[in-house]
Amino acid sequence: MDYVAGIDIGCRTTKVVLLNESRKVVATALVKTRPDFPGVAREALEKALAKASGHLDDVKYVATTGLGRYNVPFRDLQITDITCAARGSEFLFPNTKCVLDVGGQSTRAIRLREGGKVKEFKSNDKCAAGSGGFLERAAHYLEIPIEQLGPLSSSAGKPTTISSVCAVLAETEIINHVSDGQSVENIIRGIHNSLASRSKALLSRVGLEDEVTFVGGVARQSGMVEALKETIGHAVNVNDEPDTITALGAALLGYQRYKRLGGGIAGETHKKFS
Amino acid sequence: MIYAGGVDVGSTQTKAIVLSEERKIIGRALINTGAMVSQAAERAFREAAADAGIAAGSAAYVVGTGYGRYKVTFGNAQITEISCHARGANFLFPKTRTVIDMGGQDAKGIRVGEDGDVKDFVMNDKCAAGTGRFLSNAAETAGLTLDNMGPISLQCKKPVRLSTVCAVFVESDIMSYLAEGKTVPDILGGVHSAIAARTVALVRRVGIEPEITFTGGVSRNIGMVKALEEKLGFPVNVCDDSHFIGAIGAAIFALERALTGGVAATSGADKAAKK
Amino acid sequence: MATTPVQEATRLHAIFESCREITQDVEFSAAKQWLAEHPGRKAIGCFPIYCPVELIHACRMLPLGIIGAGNQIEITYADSRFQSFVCSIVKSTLELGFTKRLEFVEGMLFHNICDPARNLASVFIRNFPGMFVDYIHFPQNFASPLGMQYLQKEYRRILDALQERSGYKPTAEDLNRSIQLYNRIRAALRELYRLRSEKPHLISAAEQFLLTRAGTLMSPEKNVEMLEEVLAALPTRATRPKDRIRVVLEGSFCELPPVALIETIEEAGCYILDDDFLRGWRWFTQEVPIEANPLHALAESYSERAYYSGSKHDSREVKAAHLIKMAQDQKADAVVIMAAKFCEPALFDYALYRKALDDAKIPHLLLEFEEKTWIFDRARSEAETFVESLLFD
Amino acid sequence: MAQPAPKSDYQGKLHNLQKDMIGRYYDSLTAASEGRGKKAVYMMVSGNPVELIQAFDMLPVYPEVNALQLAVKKQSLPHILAAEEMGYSTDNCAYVKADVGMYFAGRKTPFATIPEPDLILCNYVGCNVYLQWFEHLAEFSKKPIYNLDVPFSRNMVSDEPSDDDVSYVVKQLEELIEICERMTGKSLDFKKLQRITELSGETGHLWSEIKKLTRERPAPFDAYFDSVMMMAPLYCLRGTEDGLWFFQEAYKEMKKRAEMREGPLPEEKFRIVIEGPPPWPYLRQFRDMFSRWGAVAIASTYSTVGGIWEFGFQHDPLRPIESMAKHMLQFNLCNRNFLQRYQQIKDYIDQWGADALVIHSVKSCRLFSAGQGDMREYFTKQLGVPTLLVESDIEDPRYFAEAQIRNRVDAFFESLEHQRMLVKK
Ligand SMILES: Nc1ncnc2c1ncn2[C@@H]1O[C@H](COP(=O)(O)OP(=O)(O)O)[C@@H](O)[C@H]1O
Ligand SMILES: Nc1ncnc2c1ncn2[C@@H]1O[C@H](COP(=O)(O)OP(=O)(O)O)[C@@H](O)[C@H]1O
Ligand code: SF4
Ligand code: SF4
Ligand code: SF4
Repeated sequence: MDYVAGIDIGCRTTKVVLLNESRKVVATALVKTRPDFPGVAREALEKALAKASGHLDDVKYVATTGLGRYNVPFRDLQITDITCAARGSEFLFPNTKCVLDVGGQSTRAIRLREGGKVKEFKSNDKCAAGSGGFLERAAHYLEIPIEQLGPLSSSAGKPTTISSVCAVLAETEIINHVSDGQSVENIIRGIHNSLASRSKALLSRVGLEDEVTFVGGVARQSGMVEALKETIGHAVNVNDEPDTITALGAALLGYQRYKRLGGGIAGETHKKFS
Repeated sequence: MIYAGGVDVGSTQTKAIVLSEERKIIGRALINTGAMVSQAAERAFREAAADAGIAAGSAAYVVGTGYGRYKVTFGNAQITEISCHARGANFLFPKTRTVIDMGGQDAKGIRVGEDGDVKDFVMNDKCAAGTGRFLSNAAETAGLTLDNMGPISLQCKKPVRLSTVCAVFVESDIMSYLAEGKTVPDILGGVHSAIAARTVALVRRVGIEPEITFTGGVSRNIGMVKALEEKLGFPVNVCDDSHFIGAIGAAIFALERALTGGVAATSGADKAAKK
Repeated sequence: MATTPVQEATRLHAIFESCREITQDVEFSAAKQWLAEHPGRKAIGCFPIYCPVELIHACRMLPLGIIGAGNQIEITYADSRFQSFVCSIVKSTLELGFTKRLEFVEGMLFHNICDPARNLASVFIRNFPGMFVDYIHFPQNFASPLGMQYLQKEYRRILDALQERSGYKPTAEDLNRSIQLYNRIRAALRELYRLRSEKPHLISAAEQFLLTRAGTLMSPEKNVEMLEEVLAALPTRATRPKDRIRVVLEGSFCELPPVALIETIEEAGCYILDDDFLRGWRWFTQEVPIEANPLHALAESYSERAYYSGSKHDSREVKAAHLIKMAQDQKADAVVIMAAKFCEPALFDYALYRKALDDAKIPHLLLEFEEKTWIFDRARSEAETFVESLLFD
Repeated sequence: MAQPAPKSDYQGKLHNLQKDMIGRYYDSLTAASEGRGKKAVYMMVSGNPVELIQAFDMLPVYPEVNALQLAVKKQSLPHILAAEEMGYSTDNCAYVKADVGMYFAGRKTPFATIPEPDLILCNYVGCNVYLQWFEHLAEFSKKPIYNLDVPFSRNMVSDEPSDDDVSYVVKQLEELIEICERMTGKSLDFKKLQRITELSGETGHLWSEIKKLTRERPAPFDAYFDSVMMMAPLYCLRGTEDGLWFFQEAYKEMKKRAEMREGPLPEEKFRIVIEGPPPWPYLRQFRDMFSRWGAVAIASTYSTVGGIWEFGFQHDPLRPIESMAKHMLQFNLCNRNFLQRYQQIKDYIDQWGADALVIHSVKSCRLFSAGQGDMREYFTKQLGVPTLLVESDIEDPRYFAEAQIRNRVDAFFESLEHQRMLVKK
């Protein structure tokens, strides 16, 4: 069996999507990113291969994306995560007009042209206030596991307002709310609302249009998805593994390249693994 | 015997001090502020009283300061941390003319008069870049603790240049440097020197005049002490009690108030007391 | 002259590298050396965008482009005077002053390009009392001849002030000689741009930027020689064309992007066919005519023969018209707007450009930069994404 | 120690009068927008030839005043966001963004419908953003624009403009007269212009007398927060009988308060000079921060953006055009350089008797703010005047961090109080 792999090395997690000869997703994998990018990319790839009962030799083409896209020696192609997120979203939700990608350390809004191509994009600048890292810290502070953020937020009654513009200073605000007796649910929803309104502002700057596909790890949080829907007043596309969509996009673009090249480079790729 | 207390409720840590009538520090406490600000203030003060061997209730006057000063419900007055740091620095180092305070979430520069009065001050704004929080996040990412990050940074040979001063994004910056094979001391050296440069630039606004006293939690970090001294070109005063300076200042205000009774030593405390 | 291609390549490389050195030298050694070789002569710093260098030169002084300090110095004093929301060039220029790096210049000329630059002139006067500081009011009324007439008088005022500082009173011939010299420099630069837009593999935008920038830091006599040498050597330079998209770049008329950032954009897959880097130093689209009244020639050229600039408010034409024309002339695939962070003139322009480019169906990318940055990950991935969006199908 | 904020708004007769008059002014805007009014001339507040516009019976429209009204009424943010969606940067002046957003939202506001311009008159006094702003409006509305170029006050020795400067502006005003004549089909009635200039002169004189009243202790009104109320009539109604009447009433009332030793606060503890425009979206909160400490502004630079009269300038009916030119060149805050502004503040501190300087630094307006760190340096270090600098914005509510600003204000007055105690001891 021949595979094409898309590897997304994000600052928080590294994601792999494996496609087979007929462009079907056969496995995905997710591992925590370590400073050793080549190692982590390989580990994630092997993890996905294990699920597909495949072998490294079967991987004919590797496309990388994300922060560490240049740091993988066995790659055949590197593409930016914006291009990949767009392509992956369009593949899953063909009517996507806008993509919102909220990852560990950044938020990006992308406006698509036809064919899943990027028309315009904006990302938040050097400030963590609108990113998943903020949520991780909040979870840590409130002493709840990150997986619980979504469900708790979904069950909030009266969301609290978070006004601080800084992810770090917002913590103080959160603490104050806790000591004022606000419920954890309401606070988390408050955070989600504040993230959602920042996201909306970013989306508006590229031109907010239906349909919006929400990708990245933060899209795993149901409360965040609801908050986003409420704020932008549109339906929002999400799937079960929103954080792998960018890797999927990389795999798709890699597949396209691989087909164009007629599969003739397989041998070389193979050598790169050793 | 008259006792007075000062409680500095910081965003990160709460510090409490008990002073005796003859202006001796007889009790200290340091705890994490956490979510329950009032409780933290009370607990810190109780611990300090216990450390002093007195009953918490026997303090004649207590002043609250720090961002959570309004939560020191058992206190007699509140004074901003700026006044308290100036006064505390003047108490420990009477020749202090400039105070550099680096706490968990902000940095300040204060120009101090001969009597420990505030002549001028500046603080950073709306962003936790370049604060204690930045440093503790950096320490965590590099796999270190607050206690050893300072000493390790001193082994730096060729400091890296950070691309960000965001307290959250610094993590990925450090990760990238580690991935590039930079050494931990060089990275930490870069972290400290970036923060020192920022802080010095901030404090320059009030004018830097020796002696300079470094206060706040970050003053416990020897790496930052050295980095500041290098950027300033002056030595800075630090001692074991530097972290407590805000609380000490508050306690001195409290003691003055307690000793002078009706006559105001500091009107801030005075008026509040009448409320 | 029989030079082999290899020798020529080495020579070009050496020129570019020496330019890089001059550009990054915050001690201004090249200018200081000139002053040492010309005892009694003085240097005048020119803050962007446009400065009438001919006037300075005719007074036998050296005009110098004092355009911030790039990413070469750490800003530790200037931050206390200008807030966080002010662009880097204002701060790093002031920092140069505070760190005593401008003590060797006789004075500085500023003018009305934007509000921070306006206030910077006053801050210079207060903080550096020994320095000659003047502020040129470039008129903003071009609908009537009054503006140009006023500028001529303003040039007279500046010239009087300059000649007092230099001790040399230039004649009309002196002024015309200076105009001729700078005409030659600008003609060489225009020719380089033309060549680059025709064969972008011959010289990169970054290389050309280095040439132009270094030229602002050396004597014009030396500069013209250097440019003409490069011009002669370029056509036979052995470089291969690459598969890149063709873009024109606008928005960086004042604060200078770091060279590495320009290189990053090129490496991401762009040929930059035309740009507005150092616009003020290349100000005229044609030669300044030689006339009996050189001040009139200069003033008229400012108003009638200048390139577009965000600091010159010529309400006779729609803002984006020049940009669309530039993109069309160059048969560009796209436009990159590279604006300095916090730069109001550039950022305001972008708001109008965006709509006009959309209407003209020209793909565009906005990149914000700060001259003080030295890590370009974000800009790189934005530029790459942009290139990918045009390449992948 | 800070007291709970006393009710400090001065709500006298004047207040109602102001509301009335400005209400009528806005009605005239709405009328013009519906095609049943005068021709609308967009202008900038600072250093403008409103007398000339009044002489042609045209209607002055001030985008700045509209933008600030939007902010006061907490309506600015949606417009700012809309403009940012168009491509304006978060770092652009938010006055412009609010105005552009409002323009594309049909120019409807809670206080008036703003007419389309018939003429965009960019009186360029020092602020480079003006040029951009009006250029954009001209492009959006496709209406004629005239850049009236006013040379910046750049002579560092004196603030007196050169003869060339004056004649350049006068000649442009003459061009403007031709434009207005063409637009209205009427030729300039010089007698009328003289009468209007006379009204302006008297209005300006009264305004300057009112401002001098704050030299009294206590100051009868707050020269920052209460001056704001009197500024709208000064801009929108200057050169009219109504406008003059308003200032006559205002002078009487303030004079009486001064004689009765009535101030805006129960006790005037600190006399401050405030530099920088106010945070319009949070004016109330901002004022309370100072009222709590008994701090009263006895002078402000912001109240001189529309003109500086308190140092002796007065429009001259015998030479209306020249005196307009003078006003535009020399007697408004925007066209003066930073060092002249330092001098102005210093004069306030010395002649009005202030204890401290408060700088409100706003992100939007770099004309005002870029370099205020140097101002702070000058006043604290060179002159030894206690100076507080706080940052927020004039228009964009996102930049107002109440807790932080309050902390700073508290610490500042705490230290002033403390120093007073030391002196008394
Ligand atoms: N299981 C989960 N439940 C909720 N949130 C999650 C989960 N996993 C990740 N996240 C959120 O997603 C973020 C990481 O997103 P991701 O797209 O993987 O980032 P990156 O690509 O930058 O590494 C985390 O910061 C966290 O907030
Ligand atoms: N032992 C230590 N070594 C180095 N740094 C420390 C140490 N203890 C505390 N800190 C630093 O001090 C900060 C807290 O400082 P503090 O002045 O108490 O802040 P705040 O008043 O805002 O709570 C922490 O964020 C941490 O970075
Ligand atoms: S505001 Fe907070 S989150 Fe944003 S850059 Fe500063 S420290 Fe980081
Ligand atoms: S970069 Fe822009 S804002 Fe800065 S000085 Fe130049 S024109 Fe002014
Ligand atoms: S920068 Fe200031 S003066 Fe200029 S338009 Fe904006 S608010 Fe007005």
